[in-house]
Amino acid sequence: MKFNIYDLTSFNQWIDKLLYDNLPAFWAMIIEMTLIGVAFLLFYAVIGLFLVYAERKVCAFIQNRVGPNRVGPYGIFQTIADFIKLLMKELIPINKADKFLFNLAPFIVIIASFMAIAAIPFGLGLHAIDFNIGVFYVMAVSSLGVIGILLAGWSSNNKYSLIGAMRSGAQIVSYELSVGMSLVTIVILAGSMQLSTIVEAQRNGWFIFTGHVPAFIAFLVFIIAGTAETNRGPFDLAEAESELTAGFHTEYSGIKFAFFFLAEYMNMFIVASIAATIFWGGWMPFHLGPIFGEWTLGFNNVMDYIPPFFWYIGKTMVVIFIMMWFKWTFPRLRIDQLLKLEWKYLLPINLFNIILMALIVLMGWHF
Amino acid sequence: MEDLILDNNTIQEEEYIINMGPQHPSTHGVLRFKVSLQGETVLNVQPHCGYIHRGIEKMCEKLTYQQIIHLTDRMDYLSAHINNEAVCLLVENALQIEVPERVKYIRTILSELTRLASHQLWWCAFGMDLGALTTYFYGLRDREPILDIFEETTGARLLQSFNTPGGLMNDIHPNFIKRVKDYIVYFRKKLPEYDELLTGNVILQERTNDVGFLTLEDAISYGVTGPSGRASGFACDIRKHHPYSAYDKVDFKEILYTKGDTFHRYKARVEEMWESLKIIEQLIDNIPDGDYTAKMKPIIKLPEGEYYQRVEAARGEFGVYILSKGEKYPYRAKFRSPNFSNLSAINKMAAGYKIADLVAISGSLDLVIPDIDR
Amino acid sequence: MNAIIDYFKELFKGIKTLLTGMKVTGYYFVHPKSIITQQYPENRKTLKMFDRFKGEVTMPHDENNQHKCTACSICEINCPNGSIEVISKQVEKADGKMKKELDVYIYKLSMCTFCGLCVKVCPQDAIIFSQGFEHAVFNKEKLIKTLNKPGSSLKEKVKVVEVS
Amino acid sequence: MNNEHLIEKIRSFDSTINITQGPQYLTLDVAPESLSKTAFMLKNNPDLSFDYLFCLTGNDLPDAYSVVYHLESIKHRHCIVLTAKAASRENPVLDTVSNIWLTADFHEREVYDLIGITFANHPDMRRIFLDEEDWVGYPLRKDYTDNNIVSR
Repeated sequence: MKFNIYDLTSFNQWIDKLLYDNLPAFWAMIIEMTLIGVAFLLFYAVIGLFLVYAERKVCAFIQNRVGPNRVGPYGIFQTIADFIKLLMKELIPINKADKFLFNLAPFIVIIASFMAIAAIPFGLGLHAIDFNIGVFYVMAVSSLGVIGILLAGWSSNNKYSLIGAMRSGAQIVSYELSVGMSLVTIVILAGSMQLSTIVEAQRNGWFIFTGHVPAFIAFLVFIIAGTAETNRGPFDLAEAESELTAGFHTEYSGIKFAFFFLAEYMNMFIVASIAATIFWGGWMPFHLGPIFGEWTLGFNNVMDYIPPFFWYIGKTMVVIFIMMWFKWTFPRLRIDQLLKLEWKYLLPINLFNIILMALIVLMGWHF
Repeated sequence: MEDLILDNNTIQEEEYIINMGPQHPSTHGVLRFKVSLQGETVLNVQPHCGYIHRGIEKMCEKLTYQQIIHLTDRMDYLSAHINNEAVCLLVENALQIEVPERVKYIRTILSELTRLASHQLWWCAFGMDLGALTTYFYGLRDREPILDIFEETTGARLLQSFNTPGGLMNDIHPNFIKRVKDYIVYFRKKLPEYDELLTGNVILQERTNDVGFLTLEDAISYGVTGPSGRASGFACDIRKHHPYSAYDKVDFKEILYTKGDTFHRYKARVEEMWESLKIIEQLIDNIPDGDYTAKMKPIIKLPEGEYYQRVEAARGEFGVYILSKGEKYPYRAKFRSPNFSNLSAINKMAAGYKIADLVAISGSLDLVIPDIDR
Repeated sequence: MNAIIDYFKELFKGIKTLLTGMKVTGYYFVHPKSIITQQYPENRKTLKMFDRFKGEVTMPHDENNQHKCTACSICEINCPNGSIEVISKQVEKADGKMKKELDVYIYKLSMCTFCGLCVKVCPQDAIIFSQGFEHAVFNKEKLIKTLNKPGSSLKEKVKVVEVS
Repeated sequence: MNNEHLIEKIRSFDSTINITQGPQYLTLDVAPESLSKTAFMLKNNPDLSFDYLFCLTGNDLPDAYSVVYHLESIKHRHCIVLTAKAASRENPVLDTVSNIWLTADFHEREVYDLIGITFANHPDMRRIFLDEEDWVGYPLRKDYTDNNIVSR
């Protein structure tokens, strides 16, 4: 393998070796886990705060407004102020709620998103767990959040919440199919479910280019279904503030509400990360394949000077921006139309697309 | 509030009753719908109004005719100028005062600007009801110049009280004509954007087409007027059929559809914006010179009798009924507010559709709650 | 076959309408110049209300601390909300005649609906609307204002209108 | 159809009806017992077809409580005013017209709420604005008093 200046693998191995050499294996493992956990927590918080800010700014510009501009320069500390406010807010106890499940629900939602983020490769050597079933794991874990939403809706003992939770359940069960299928399309092309292998396979061109037509269709389907899975507009039926006031989190306040809020943004980040990783090569810089000729070598080298982490973040942000763009443009769908979109359009197209991709891989028609 | 306590005997086993409102984002104010649901399907909607009943009709019995006008502002605050006009026209007709032509023209232009501003705000709010949050800001952005025009001429942005019996409070501002002309040019460019963003959108089409039907017979019988009624084919435009002010001098189309679903109520309003622009364009260059008010006595006493005046407010027919005993206060004043009648048809429209459709239907009726409660 | 063609036609038509909508929002996203927000507290110095804006009722005083109000209380009669209260006093003039003069002119801003009738009917043009719009106060009592300044007097050569 | 024809037509159905020409509209005074019948006739007669009830007002007149119905025909574009006085002042009752014009449902509830005229056979005779349980009296009656009423 070619030497890469931004490869953090050796750094990680050095820390690993240092710990295991000097400490008993058990404690070394504990410290390692703690370190990774703290790093993820920090990353989680920073990304969460940033995404809230970004969403507010993006929607403000779309809507001819300035957006947050009071707290700090350009309002960059606005979300921190909001977060402090949410921390200090009273947690309103609901008399007739199922107390245990009511308190448990936000944690389930946030843990689900936390677990999913662990398997995502952020850069060369920045990869907490590299499963051989990485894609499968991320899909499975990220859909666990719906349990939290259902619990929240049910245990709030509020009619709006229950309707919202039920909608969310129907929605996620249906759209999980499309998310899975569209990823399977790429798994066929990549021949592996391991995320690191998938990224590595895109060294000579991202899958969205090498897989051309079926990969592009799969990408579109994934973006639509992924937006639906994160309960974001135009698929925000579970919250649907003009119909159900706030849907499943009507009764939540303070930090518990913040958990739902943060989890929603993190789910968006996870979906965008998967889209960037699977279709756009994750941290892999933009490379041109050898079919374009010898000169691409120089171009690829130039691209390599941009650190992989920035590639990854940049791609993810582009996907996130597209999702925000959706939300701030479209009206909300109705529940039957939501299901119609899935079962009448996305799923048949997806199934056809898998066959097409299989055919292309079989015949070697991809780049 | 006995209806908050649910009586188990009267409720069907499968029914699920939720209260939409009085504090709910889609009721646009303090209105409460008691909705019986079966799953997501609406079985029955019962509107409960009166949360902001202020007794305006009772207050009017102790106010002079000049003073009544500022209360009519506070009913349908989005068509404040038109409501003012109704009272003024009633007093003028009762006293048989001929107001100057200039006043008629200015009143008509201001009425149409009010209608435009009202329909713009409706467009924003309708988009919000359906979850397209961006429409709100585009609509308000385009409404702002109209409010500026109002502010410059009348001194207030929303509750203008610019009409007085016999004329206007003040002459139009010297900038008025130029500003209105500029605005028409500006808005003619922006209005197609509304269609691009929302009207053509496949999601909106799916959400509103074939939803919330109101037949012509029902529209007439329920007295659903304004764009909501005209979407069902109810030719109820007072401007056309009982012209007042300068409406007999302008050429405009009464937007009529026959289908009567939510989308056509939407479409009727958007098309009415174009018609309003047309009316203003015809009048703005031809405002005759003259006085801004007719000679009026300081104390107005209507001759004994019953008077009724109908005008076309932004949401439908607005009527003022005054029973005078020859004093300076009316003996009885009644306001026929368009929203009150429009609201009564909501059960007919929403029953059998989804709860999300109820939001779309009540949005398409463009309810203004103070107008219902009065 | 037609069904399949219709299926795709519907699909692409739908996608096209969605893209049309996204074009509009995208246009505004990349044109920050179209932002119309007014930065309110910062633009206080340049923010000018229209001349006719009905901010609050004020009584203009000239440089000699003189106003034009003759305490005829026509405004008080015309106010629909009772937000004006004119208290007059009898003053003995130099020539020995008793004359009605304004003592206190109370204006309750909290009750005012800005209908403009008081300003319109005033025969002396003694009260006008000022353009101030920042009415927020911490105490409701502060909204009850006395419009004539302390020690002010009636401007001379103003014909007094007597109202019985 | 002009007013003479209207009068003729209405007279041909009920010669006892009292028709006066008001400042704007023809006014029909109907006895409370024949209100329902007359209203039905006005709506369903093809020559009259008063299908649009655009205003329904309750009045507290010095001698009686009355209800004023403003009617328009969409087909013929003529208007008419129907008035009916409740017989008793203590317990004013009139027949409902909500089965003839559906909009009367809400308007009659409003009249019941504010003036206190009960409409017989109305499907849902409850107060519409004020609180059903603890509001005493009918505010638009001239003799209504309330501690909250302030006079200027």
